[in-house]
Amino acid sequence: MNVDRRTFVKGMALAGGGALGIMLSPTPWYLIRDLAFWTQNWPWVPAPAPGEPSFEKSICRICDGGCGINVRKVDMRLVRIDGDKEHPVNQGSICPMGAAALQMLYGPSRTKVPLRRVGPRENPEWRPITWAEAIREVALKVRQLRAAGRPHELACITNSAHSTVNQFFERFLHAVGSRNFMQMNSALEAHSTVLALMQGVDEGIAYDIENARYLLSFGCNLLEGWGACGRMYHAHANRSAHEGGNSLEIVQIEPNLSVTASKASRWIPIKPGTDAALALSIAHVLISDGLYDKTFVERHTFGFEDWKDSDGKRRRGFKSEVLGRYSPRSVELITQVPANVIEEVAHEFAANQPALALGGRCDGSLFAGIYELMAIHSLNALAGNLSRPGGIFLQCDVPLKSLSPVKMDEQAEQGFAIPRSDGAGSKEHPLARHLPHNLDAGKVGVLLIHEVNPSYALPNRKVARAIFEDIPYIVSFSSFIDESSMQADLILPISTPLERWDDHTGAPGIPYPIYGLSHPLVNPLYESRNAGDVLIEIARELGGTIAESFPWNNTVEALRERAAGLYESGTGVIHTAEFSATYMSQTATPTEVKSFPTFSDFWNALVKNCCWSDPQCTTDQLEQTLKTPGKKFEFFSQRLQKTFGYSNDLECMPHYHEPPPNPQGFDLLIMPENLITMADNGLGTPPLLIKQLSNDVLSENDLFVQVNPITAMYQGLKDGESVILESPAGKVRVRIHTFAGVREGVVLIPLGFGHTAYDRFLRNKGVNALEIFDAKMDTVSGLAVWWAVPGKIYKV
Amino acid sequence: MLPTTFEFRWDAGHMIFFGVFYAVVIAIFTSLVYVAVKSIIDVYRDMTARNEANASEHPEHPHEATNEAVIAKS
Amino acid sequence: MKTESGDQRIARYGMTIDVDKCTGCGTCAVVCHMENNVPFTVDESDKSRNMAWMRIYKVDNGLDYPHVRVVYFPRPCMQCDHHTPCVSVCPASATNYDGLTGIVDQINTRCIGCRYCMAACPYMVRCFNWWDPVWPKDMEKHLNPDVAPRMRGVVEKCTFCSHRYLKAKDKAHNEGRDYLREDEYVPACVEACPVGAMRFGDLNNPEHAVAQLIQSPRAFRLLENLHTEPKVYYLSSYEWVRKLADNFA
Amino acid sequence: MTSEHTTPKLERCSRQKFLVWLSVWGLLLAWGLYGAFLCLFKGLNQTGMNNYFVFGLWITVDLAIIALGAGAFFSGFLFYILKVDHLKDLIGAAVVIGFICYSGAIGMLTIDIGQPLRGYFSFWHANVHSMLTEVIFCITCYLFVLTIEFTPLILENKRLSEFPLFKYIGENLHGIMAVFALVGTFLSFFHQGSLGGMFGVLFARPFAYRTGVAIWPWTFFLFILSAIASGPALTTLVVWTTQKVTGKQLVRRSTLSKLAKLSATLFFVYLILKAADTVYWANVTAPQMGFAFTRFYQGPYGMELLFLELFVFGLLPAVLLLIPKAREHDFSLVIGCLFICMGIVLNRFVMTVQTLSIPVLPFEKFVAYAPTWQEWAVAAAVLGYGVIVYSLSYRYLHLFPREHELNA
Repeated sequence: MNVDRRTFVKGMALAGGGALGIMLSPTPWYLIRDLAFWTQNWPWVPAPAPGEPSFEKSICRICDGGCGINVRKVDMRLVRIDGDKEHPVNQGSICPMGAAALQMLYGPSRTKVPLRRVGPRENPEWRPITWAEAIREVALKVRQLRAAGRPHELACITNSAHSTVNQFFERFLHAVGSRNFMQMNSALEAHSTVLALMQGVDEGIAYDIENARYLLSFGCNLLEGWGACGRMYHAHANRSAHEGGNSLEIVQIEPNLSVTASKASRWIPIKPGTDAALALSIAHVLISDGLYDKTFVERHTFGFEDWKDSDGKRRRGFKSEVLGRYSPRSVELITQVPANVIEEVAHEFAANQPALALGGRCDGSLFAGIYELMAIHSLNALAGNLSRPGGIFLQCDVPLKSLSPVKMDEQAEQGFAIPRSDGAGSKEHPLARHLPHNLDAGKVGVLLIHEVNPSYALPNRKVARAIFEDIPYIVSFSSFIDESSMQADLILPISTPLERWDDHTGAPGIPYPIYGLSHPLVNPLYESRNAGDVLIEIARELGGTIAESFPWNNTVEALRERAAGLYESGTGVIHTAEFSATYMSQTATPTEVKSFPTFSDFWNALVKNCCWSDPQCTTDQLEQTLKTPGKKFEFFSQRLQKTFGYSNDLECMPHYHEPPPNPQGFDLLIMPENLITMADNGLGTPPLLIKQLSNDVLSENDLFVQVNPITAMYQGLKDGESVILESPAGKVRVRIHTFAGVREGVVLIPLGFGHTAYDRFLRNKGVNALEIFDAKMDTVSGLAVWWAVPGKIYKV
Repeated sequence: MLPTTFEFRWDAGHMIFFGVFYAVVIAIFTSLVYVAVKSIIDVYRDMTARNEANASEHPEHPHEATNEAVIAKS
Repeated sequence: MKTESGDQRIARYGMTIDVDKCTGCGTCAVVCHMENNVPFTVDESDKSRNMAWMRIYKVDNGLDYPHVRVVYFPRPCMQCDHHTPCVSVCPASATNYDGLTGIVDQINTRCIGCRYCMAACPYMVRCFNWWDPVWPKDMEKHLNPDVAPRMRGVVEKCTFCSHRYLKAKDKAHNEGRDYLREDEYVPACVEACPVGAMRFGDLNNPEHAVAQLIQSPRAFRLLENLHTEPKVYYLSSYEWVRKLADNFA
Repeated sequence: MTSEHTTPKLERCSRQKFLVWLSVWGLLLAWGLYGAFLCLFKGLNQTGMNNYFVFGLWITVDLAIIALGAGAFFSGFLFYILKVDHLKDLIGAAVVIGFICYSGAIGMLTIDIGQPLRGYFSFWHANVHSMLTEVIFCITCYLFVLTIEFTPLILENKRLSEFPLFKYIGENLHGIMAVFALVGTFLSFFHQGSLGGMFGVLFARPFAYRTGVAIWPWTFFLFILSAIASGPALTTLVVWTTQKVTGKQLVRRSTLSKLAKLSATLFFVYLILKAADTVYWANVTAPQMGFAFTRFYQGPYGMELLFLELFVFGLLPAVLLLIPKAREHDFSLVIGCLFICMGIVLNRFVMTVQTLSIPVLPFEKFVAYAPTWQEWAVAAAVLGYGVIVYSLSYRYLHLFPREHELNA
């Protein structure tokens, strides 16, 4: 090597200097620092924009509960929903579904523009059209029906809410000339039938749970969506809260250990479907031990003692019937509830007045038959708990101004004379008002579906299929791409409740009148519109008396017009709230309606605070709640006898009758399970709720049904195994999860899964349990009966 | 690593840990600097010697210190 | 916070959860995840990888029908006191114990994703971002601006909604107060619990409900034998529930 | 200082043959690099790890190879400080193996953390109370030291030593190698210990937690001891394998035997302490935390692992290699060393993965872990990388000073 000194020194200086220079320069340090900064601000991680925070009130419309909510806004973004502490229904409590409602509002399954279907229903393609086109198209279809002389073939299925928009739909059908306005059956509808039969009233039932001390719940999932969820939660929160005040005991009579059963003071496991026998046996103990309200029964009831009819014939009364047939010992054999337990419960029920007996399984909509609910309700009468604090009330009317009468032309009159296509009010179902699950699809030409999903949620699957196979033209008014929209011919994007004007009367089961009014908290996303506004436009397009029946420019005008009734009644209060811009802080004072100087002031306060209520107005007089011809509570329903002409006395009185035996080979009983985290009425479930599901409810896309470990053992099945669950109506593929809280022989299948529409977070997860429930129609009320179905289970 | 860093709190743990750490780092670096300096000096010395040898007109004669390299080559 | 005299009020924020009241409805978890921008994926049934600051465990007493009973344990971060398993192990000081509030916070932008803290935590409260968080396009609108969404590769966990503490503190400061009222700083879950099963407050302040509740014989904590000193207390009247919390030891 | 050794020409296989050999391992490396790329680009969802198994295959391999790489520091310590002369035969190989193990481990750690670009935060925002901080500081420094120890080996290469500067640097480094050996020993001692401490300090994980002295749990010391016991075992194995592959005698047979004896003796001592630790932990530590010892083994990783660790891969090889005759037989020597190495791998697996599989919270269940191909690929890449570096070192450097003499 020949390196001279100069070269060497140069080389060294260069290399050393260079290295040192780079190390001393900030370059490498800046580089690693900036790389780290970059990872902290990755452009693909969203950065929520800051903004001015504010709070606004609204009404939750996820279900019909009508809970009040506070919505936190950041500029025009809605970021959070809390319960409204001042709202009379929920007093701050809110269910997870309500808390996650923003995920539906902003979710990917929203309908965005009016869509017209091209191609067959099985394999639809959707073409965006303008609102003008859509409205013209609907008007054209209606016009064609009318031109063909078949205006009665226009039908509508809408949700069960008491709202002005629903009145608009009814009105629209009326003006066109059709009676076929159908609301999905609400959870407490069967109870109204019971009231009609035993108390002769048409109003909904109301329970004064806040003042009761003892709830005898026959399978009501009080904490899983029964009634207004927020209200039940609030009641649960206060069960033992008040020192010296009312503490509320809940006795849960249910075959399986539900959430309510596990939170109840006492869980009484019962053989499925025998609730009526147990209720009557409790009545037996109350009567035989003299624990019932003798004054009330003597003065205000009919058919308790044996009685003579107008022909002078001797008839057996409720007392003889119950004492004769429902002794705890004999009922023990039916219900498998020990006789001493029956006696204990009856004594507790009598001792802890005011006590309520509640019926209606799951969310209240499931029952074995009207007689079962009558048997349960007769306990309330024996306790004399009608129109008493802590007892049974009626839902009060909200003093809204009624809309002007519908104008009908000749065609409309002709159409309106033709009976309904769902059989409600007919000779077969004289007590029913809406029977969408009994719709004769062949008699419908144009169907409007509004905010419901019958394709998914109608308990009668044959009818559900027929509707979408046989009806030539279906319009879906929907905020979401649900199963029914996917099979419709025209999808009209409807604003969600947080983007629109809407109202809601009568929270379920609440004894005093409540009116909820909601206003848009944000401008409608996308091109969605208020269904009421769309109907007004369609009516205008149709012209004539139909347009005259809708004299308003938009829905708000009608709402305002109706609210004038509240102001004029001069009763009730509005909780006027002032928000401060931090969490929690909110002060509200009830302002009496009387104190508003003008209607305009009242209206502004109502819009801002969303709720009018009148806690003073309850049906606390017996004459308000007992409207049978004799002004008495009827253990023997004369209306039932009159309507159906029953010859057998038993058919007019609460009684238990043994269900028919299971078909050959079906040795299990499949029962539906309500999960508070899943919307089971066909609405979508937001992703954050699906996150809450345990992985023994849903694993990847497999739904789990629950069985007792002993059942699994007898069937030769292991926990987690894939099985076929079959009923006479169909079969589904599920996996099993063994849980000791399920009664032997019972398979518990959760509702709300198996969607084929909506977004990727919900679609194709599990199976729709309704596919295997073979809904029967209750002979008396016409309502769907599907509390259980015989089944079998075997390995795949 | 440096006391100037955000949220830095001195406690005994830091003193011990960083004391030992810096001791190690200093030990390593002083050794390296020593090696580097010594090597440069060695080379420099070689070159000086060779230049002197060149100056004394014995250009082909390899210097003692580079013996090994020559052996390795062979 | 400093008072005018210069001494510091040391709070130990804690929570009580009444297991007997909890119905496992999940509202706490939903609002927690809304409040803290916790992401979700298409398959949320993979509990080994999903993100949940608040997880609700359903537990039964192991007996047969009809003696079986169920309780629900909502599980936020236990906010272990003093001897905090996760804080001492983090090599990058990305999780810290705040001396003034007792809150164990997580600095997500400092986390290097080594997951040692997750190994240290016996309560499984920590989640690693295995994926980049993704919200469907419009769903980004409901994100809370008070909490920055995290990036993939970092660990996150419940912070007792410490951003709410900072807000409340600022507000109190503006009003010239050196203390917070009991209802001023409450995490989202406690605020939302529809059945009133959860309470929150300063365990050092005898006037706060939680400070009284933890004295109750119904009060217990999870895994007390480990001496992690959680500041989340549970309440139950059932002995099996209390024993279960310590693995029946 | 004058160099005592001369550098005779190395006899190596043909370039073609060598390239084929390299490309086989290169493929493995490439596969691993692809896996690593996926993990860095798409995130750690590519692995089989989850919120239960926050550590998986990689940490097991990391811990194991760091322990097995301890041959470098321990041989260095014995050779440079305690002047155990016969280790000169293979000190070079030990350093290369150590370098491979440590650089491989650090490479894997970089992929293992979720935010590699922020990795330096553990220096910048160091939490000195964390055992992991100690590990990171020490292994980074020690890798630096190993690089320094490796440098003179490289600079001895005849082409490189043509440059006088390189030659002198090599010589001078060699001259003060004792300093680096000492620093390396100190660093190694602490990070081997801290790796054990990492799990021993998890006081909320009853399976891993151990009591100890001051801030150091017993596992701190057990890890050091097991590392210095297994390091020589790996060195023995690698040298033996090199001899088999190249068909050459590279070190004296007695050196291998001595090394194996050293390994076995240390391993035996380790086992005694480990047994004592296990007994104390099972009867005192764990019960105090509310956990019956047997409960830990009711999951997918059962009591058989403990049996394997203590006996099959513990006592068996230790006793075997303590028998002089057995050490003389290649078969028993290799089996003994291999079992010791496997015992260490198993121990590191148990301390990491099994710890995480055991539910502590009463609501959780035992979980099992399965790595994805990406994890296997990255782990295999370390092997590929190691073989390549080692082969290159063997081909071009004087790893075995006695090679010429023994093959003359």
